[in-house]
Amino acid sequence: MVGGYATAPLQNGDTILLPERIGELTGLDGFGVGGELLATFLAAFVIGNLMLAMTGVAGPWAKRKITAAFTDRIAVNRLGPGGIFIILADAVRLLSKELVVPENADRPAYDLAPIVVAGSALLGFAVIPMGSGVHLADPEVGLAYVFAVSGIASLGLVMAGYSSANKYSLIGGLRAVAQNIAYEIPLVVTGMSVVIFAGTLQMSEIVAAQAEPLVSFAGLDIPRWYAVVNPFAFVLFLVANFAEVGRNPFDTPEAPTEIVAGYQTEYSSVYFVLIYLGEFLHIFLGGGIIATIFLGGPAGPGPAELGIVWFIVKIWAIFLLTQWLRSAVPRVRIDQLIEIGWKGLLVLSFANLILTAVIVGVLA
Amino acid sequence: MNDWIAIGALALVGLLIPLGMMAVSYLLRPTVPETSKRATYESGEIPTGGTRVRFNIQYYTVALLFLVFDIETVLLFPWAVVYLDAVESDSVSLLEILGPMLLFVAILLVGLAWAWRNGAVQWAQTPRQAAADSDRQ
Amino acid sequence: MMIEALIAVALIGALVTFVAPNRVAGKLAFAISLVPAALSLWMFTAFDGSGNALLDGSLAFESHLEWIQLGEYSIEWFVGLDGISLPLVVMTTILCSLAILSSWTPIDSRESQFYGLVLFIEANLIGVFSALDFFVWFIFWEAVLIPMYLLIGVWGGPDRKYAAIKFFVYTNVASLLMFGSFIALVFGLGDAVTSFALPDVADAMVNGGVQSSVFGIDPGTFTALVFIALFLGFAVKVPVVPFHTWLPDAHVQAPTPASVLLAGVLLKMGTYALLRFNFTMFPEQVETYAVPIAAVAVISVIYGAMLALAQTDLKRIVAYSSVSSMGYVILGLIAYTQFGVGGATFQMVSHGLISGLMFMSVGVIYNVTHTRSVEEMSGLADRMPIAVGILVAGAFGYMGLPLMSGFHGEFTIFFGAFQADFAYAPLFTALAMFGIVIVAGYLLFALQRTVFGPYHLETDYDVGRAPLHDIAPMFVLLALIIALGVAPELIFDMITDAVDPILNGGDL
Amino acid sequence: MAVYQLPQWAALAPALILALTGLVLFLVDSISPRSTDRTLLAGTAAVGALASLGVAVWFTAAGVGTPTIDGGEGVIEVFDGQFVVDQLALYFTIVVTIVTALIVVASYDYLAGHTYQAEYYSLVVLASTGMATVAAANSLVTIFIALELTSLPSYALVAILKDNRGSVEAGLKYFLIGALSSAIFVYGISLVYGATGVLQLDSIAEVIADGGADGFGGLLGLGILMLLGGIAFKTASVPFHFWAPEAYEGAPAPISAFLSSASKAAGFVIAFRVFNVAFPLGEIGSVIGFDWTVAFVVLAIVTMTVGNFAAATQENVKRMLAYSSIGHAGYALIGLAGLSADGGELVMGAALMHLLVYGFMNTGAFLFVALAEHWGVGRTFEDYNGLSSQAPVACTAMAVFLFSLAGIPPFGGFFSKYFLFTGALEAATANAAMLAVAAALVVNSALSLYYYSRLVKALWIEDPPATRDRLGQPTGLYAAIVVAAVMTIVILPGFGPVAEAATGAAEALVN
Amino acid sequence: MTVAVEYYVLLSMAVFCIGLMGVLTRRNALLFLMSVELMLNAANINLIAFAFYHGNLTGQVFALFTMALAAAEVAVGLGIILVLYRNFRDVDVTVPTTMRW
Repeated sequence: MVGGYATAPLQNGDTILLPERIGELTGLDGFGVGGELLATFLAAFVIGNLMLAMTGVAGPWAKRKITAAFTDRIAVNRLGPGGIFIILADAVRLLSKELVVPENADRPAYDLAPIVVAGSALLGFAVIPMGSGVHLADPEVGLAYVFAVSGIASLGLVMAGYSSANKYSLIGGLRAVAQNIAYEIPLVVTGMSVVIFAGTLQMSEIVAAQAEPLVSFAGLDIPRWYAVVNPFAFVLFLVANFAEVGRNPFDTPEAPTEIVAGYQTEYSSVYFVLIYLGEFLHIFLGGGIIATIFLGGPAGPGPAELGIVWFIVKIWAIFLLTQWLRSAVPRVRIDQLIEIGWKGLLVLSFANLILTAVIVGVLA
Repeated sequence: MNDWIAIGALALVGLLIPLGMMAVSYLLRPTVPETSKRATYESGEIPTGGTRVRFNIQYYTVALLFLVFDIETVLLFPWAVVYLDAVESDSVSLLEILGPMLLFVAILLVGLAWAWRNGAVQWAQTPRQAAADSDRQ
Repeated sequence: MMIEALIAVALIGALVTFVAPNRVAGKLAFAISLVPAALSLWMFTAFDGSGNALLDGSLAFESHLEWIQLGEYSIEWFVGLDGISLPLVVMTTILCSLAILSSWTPIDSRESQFYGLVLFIEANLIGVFSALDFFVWFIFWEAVLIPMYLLIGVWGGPDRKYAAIKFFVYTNVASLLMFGSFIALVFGLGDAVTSFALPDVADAMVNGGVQSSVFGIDPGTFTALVFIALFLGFAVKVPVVPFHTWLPDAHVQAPTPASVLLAGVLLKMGTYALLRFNFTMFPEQVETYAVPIAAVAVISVIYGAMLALAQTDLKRIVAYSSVSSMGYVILGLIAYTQFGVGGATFQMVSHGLISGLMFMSVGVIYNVTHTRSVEEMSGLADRMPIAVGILVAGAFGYMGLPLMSGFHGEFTIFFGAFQADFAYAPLFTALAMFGIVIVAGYLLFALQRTVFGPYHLETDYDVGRAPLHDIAPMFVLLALIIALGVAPELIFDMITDAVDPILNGGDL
Repeated sequence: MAVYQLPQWAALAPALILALTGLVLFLVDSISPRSTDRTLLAGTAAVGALASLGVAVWFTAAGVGTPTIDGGEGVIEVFDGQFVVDQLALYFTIVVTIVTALIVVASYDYLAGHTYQAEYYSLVVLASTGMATVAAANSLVTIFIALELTSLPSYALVAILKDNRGSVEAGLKYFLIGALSSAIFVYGISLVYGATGVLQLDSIAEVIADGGADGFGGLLGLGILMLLGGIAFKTASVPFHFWAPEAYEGAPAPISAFLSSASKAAGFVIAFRVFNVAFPLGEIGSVIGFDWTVAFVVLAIVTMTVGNFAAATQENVKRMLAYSSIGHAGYALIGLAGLSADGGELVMGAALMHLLVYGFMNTGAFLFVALAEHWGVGRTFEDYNGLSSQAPVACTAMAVFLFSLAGIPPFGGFFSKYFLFTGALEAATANAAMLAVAAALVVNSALSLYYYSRLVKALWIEDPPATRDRLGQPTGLYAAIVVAAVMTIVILPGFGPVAEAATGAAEALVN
Repeated sequence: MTVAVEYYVLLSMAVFCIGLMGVLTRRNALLFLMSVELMLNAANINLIAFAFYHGNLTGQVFALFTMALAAAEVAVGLGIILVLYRNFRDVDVTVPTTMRW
């Protein structure tokens, strides 16, 4: 085992991660490997449920409220304060629906698809530092990892689309893939321009790199968030991200009024819930990535313990943005979408990369 | 504790939650067997034709294009990571660290330009283009 | 540089003719072919060599050129002439010109390619007779085959495909055998030779020979094997019974000029190679295997003559008769006396001229009668007196009448064979002499049937006088034959001068 | 000589020029996608190929690669020895570029009316870039990448006649076998890397010499065998030869020529370099327990026998040539089979010479088939009957190629084959099995003469069919064929320098 | 807690053999392609494991190149399979036997 290299991927950043934290709290770390494993699992469980809770809030309730607000209506308001308990009602309603499987759907692909969609989205959160020590793992290749796992979702989508044995589903699934691959590259290349600044792929490092102020005048200092440093990249990434998660104006894969509901046409009951959940998880994951690499992660005024709050604020802001666009911007056609991706964003992202590299090189 | 074990744990959770929900709904939901509702959904009409429709060839071309362009990012990542250190260290000149990437991207862009001009990323074609292309097929 | 000039002229001429339009090809080729002929005649007068080329004699028109230096062996461009090769070169050039001339009438399709190939053959033949490095020699040797293959195959008679393939396969297999064995020999000689120059090899063989065992075969056996392999390789070319079967087919099917070259020169390649390789480099083996070789020679003489006797096709008759004449040559070589070998060499030249003449006249007759069968014609004499006259003269030359070159050749061979000191030499000679009787028999028989008596022709074409460009070459040949018959010393002196070193084992 | 002033990487100029040409062609096509301006495209490609050929020749003349003792410039190492520009590299670059130039010129007519002109030419040029790079690659990494750069365009080129079932089928088979063999190749590389921990050829040799790989004999041996598999594919030799007949027959004839000459040469340069530099015979035997020459002896005999016997039974000319090219791969393998711990540069040099001569004669032969396809006379021996009466020049050239392939004087093939023969005999003193190889060489040559002369017979001696309309004289094809024929003949008198260069390269490699 | 290199080799060998079996038994061109990809990735496993073992980066870098080349190979291969389907209406590698065209 020669040199720093071989051991390098095993050592963590200086940040204390959630597993150890929980280990200390519960005293599980006294029980050797088994204890550690249990602690790790607990941590994962915590994060998983945190995300689940957020999507639960977002999906049935916040979404409706926001859309209603944009169209000047009052959405759900019967159950509980502001109708918050609609969440429970919806959960029960959806879970207790009959599961209708189309006659010539080919299983098990049809059954696996929802699990893949939901699970893959959840995986991404493993490496995202949410502040206040809510940070499951911090591998050196964090960013690449995030991009990788978020790519898995499109596999789930095409599985869903193909296995439902339905024209709309098929077209939807294909559209989803075409769209994902078209915008994957701009996304990654733009992310790369951030890596050029940070000089690392490790999430905690990237966040740390954004900590110190960029400029400070008149007492208040503008943090060195990469959204500020390189707004061009920020915008690019934002757009590409919307396309990735398939939100307006890029929601062609589902495109109600075009192809009934795209790949999820034939899904009902719990399967539908899972896919739905997966989509929202993806929105949040995208938000998480943006927040981490462009908005300084959990950074914000006040003590560091508030990190998680700031982080959640940030990702909710981005969620708000998606809903805003959903009600404000019309959908692009599939051909426009593809051509925007290949002829527009791809070129722009490369331009951004080269520009960043040159500027960084010249400044340094 | 190894990061990847933690990630594995999360994957486990990510698997358990859906399964759990499935289990729950399995307990809750009714089953009313009725063939008509299992028919392929085509807005309530009688399903016509096969469901494996032939779709635009462009889906393939775009996919092939993606294969190539996505892999090139793999080759760019290491460069991006070391770039800052390399620039700050005086051992290598800027050209040495920047040049190769520029060349690499330039070649890629030549490829993209070619694909672009030859309609690989062009989704819909006007009849005139189609006519012009027909001799190329 | 003279030899290079000869070859170059012929090669370039070949290229030019090949691309020339068909109308002019024949005349162009003839005009070109006159150049080497004239050159070689000049060389004949300017010849200043002495001794045998392989056994450190002084060469005429020698030229050396480093070619390839690879491993421990060097291959070089090495050509030169001595008393044996010069007459053959002269004969080649003259015969080629005459052959071209004589083919104006019969060749009526794709002329440019035909004459191009003929000139190409001429170039390679000159190379064969003048090359003194094994590789140069072998390349020319092989290069003769391809155009001849095409000549027979493209312009030949009805059965040409079979004949061409047979010729090609026989000769190529033979060359492969010969090539392999010679290379093996050079390797066997080890450090004694550092190049493939024939003089070096001959020198190493004559004094010393193979010392160490090669590939686990002891030197004696190895040398013997190589000797036999080489002999077989050349015997096919000569040809010697029983390897002669390709010859009649090739001759009968080949167009007249091709058979002229075939009989006149290509067969001499075989005997020439025998003389250069077997009979110069392997004195001991020659002694050892004298009897069987002599037997083979006599068998070819008698058997060839017998076969000729049985034929009715004029061309076949001449073809088989040349088998038996080659038998004389072998006999003279194996006699291994001055007169024997010298006579054999002389016979090569004279037979080249005579058989050329015979084939030409047969060709002329065929041109007008469109048949070669003895049965189908008679009494041609009064229709085409000149051609027939020359035919008769050539036939007499064949029979070895005095004042014709054939006489001197055969006489010296027999004379030498009688002196030969291997067992039963006189007996063999006597048998061979008996061959002459048969030759006379079939030739006279054929002539009597065809030329004399009342005129009659199965295939009734109107037979008129042959055109001048058919007759002229035959006159030239006849003149040469008679000249050599009257004054053999023209070439015989230089031949003997070149032959002696062989017999005295290299030292003069 | 101006070579001094240039930067190190400029030593790769031949390959770089080719790459640049390929990109330029792409740009041309991007600027006007619909254009089928054959003159411009073919011209560009030809100029590129010739330019890189010129540079390669110039480097050789300037003494790049020749040891400094002999007044040369010594071997130039590029990118920390990932590439070396030595005599071998330049020699094979020359071979490849010559073939490329011939192909491009010939394609000018063959592709008339074809839609994908620019793509075709740029793919050809890129493939030859890969070959030129292979020639200089000195590390398993660069070798593999260059190899793929050679293969991928070739796959596409074989299948470029999109609506021709034969072409597509050929492309599929070529691709499938190719992908398989490259997978095996890279797995072999990974095993060698596992055993030695390095991928640069000379460092591998050092590690082995220092006994660094002693523990991993089995791993290394297996790796070497797998490398052999990949090479066998590229050189179309047993056991990965069965793609060759299909691919060559189905592919457009110029591409068949390209694959069977240049691509094969590229495969051989890998074999020569890898096995000589990375696994020198002396040490390797003790580590992996066997000498790889054994494998090559077997491969050589089997390959040449299989190729020739199969060729003898063919009715389809292109297929016959394909099998015969397998046979020639067997001949060239002798160059490796004849190696021994102490030298053997003669036999290897002979193999190099054979590959050069082969580059001319085989390319020419396939180009004649291309001409026949251009005429549309058909593809079997019978269809070729009596072509000579209508196209004497081309048929003469074809006869030259065939006899040269058979190894008959007075053509270049004779010398290269002869030197292979003598080289084998010399090697026989060290390794008796080489006697069998030499014997196989002779037997196969004799056999090959049979089927080659069959074609000559068809061309020259058989009578043409009653109805065959006039045959055109496409300029490009004729030019390429005539040039190839002339070179095939001229190489014979000019064999001295060729032999010199080849043996020089071999010596630099072996010792 | 690190895994001994032998296990990686065993794993890669297993993957390689699975791929090989697929290549030998599958008749569908796409599955053939996947099997070949398996074999390539087996090599990648080896390279990375050995890079870990020898403690130098060569293997990892080479693994990157291998991936890139594998992708390029797939791109070309899919293209060929597309035209194959256009011509033969099938992607079964045993269907095209028209070599006597």
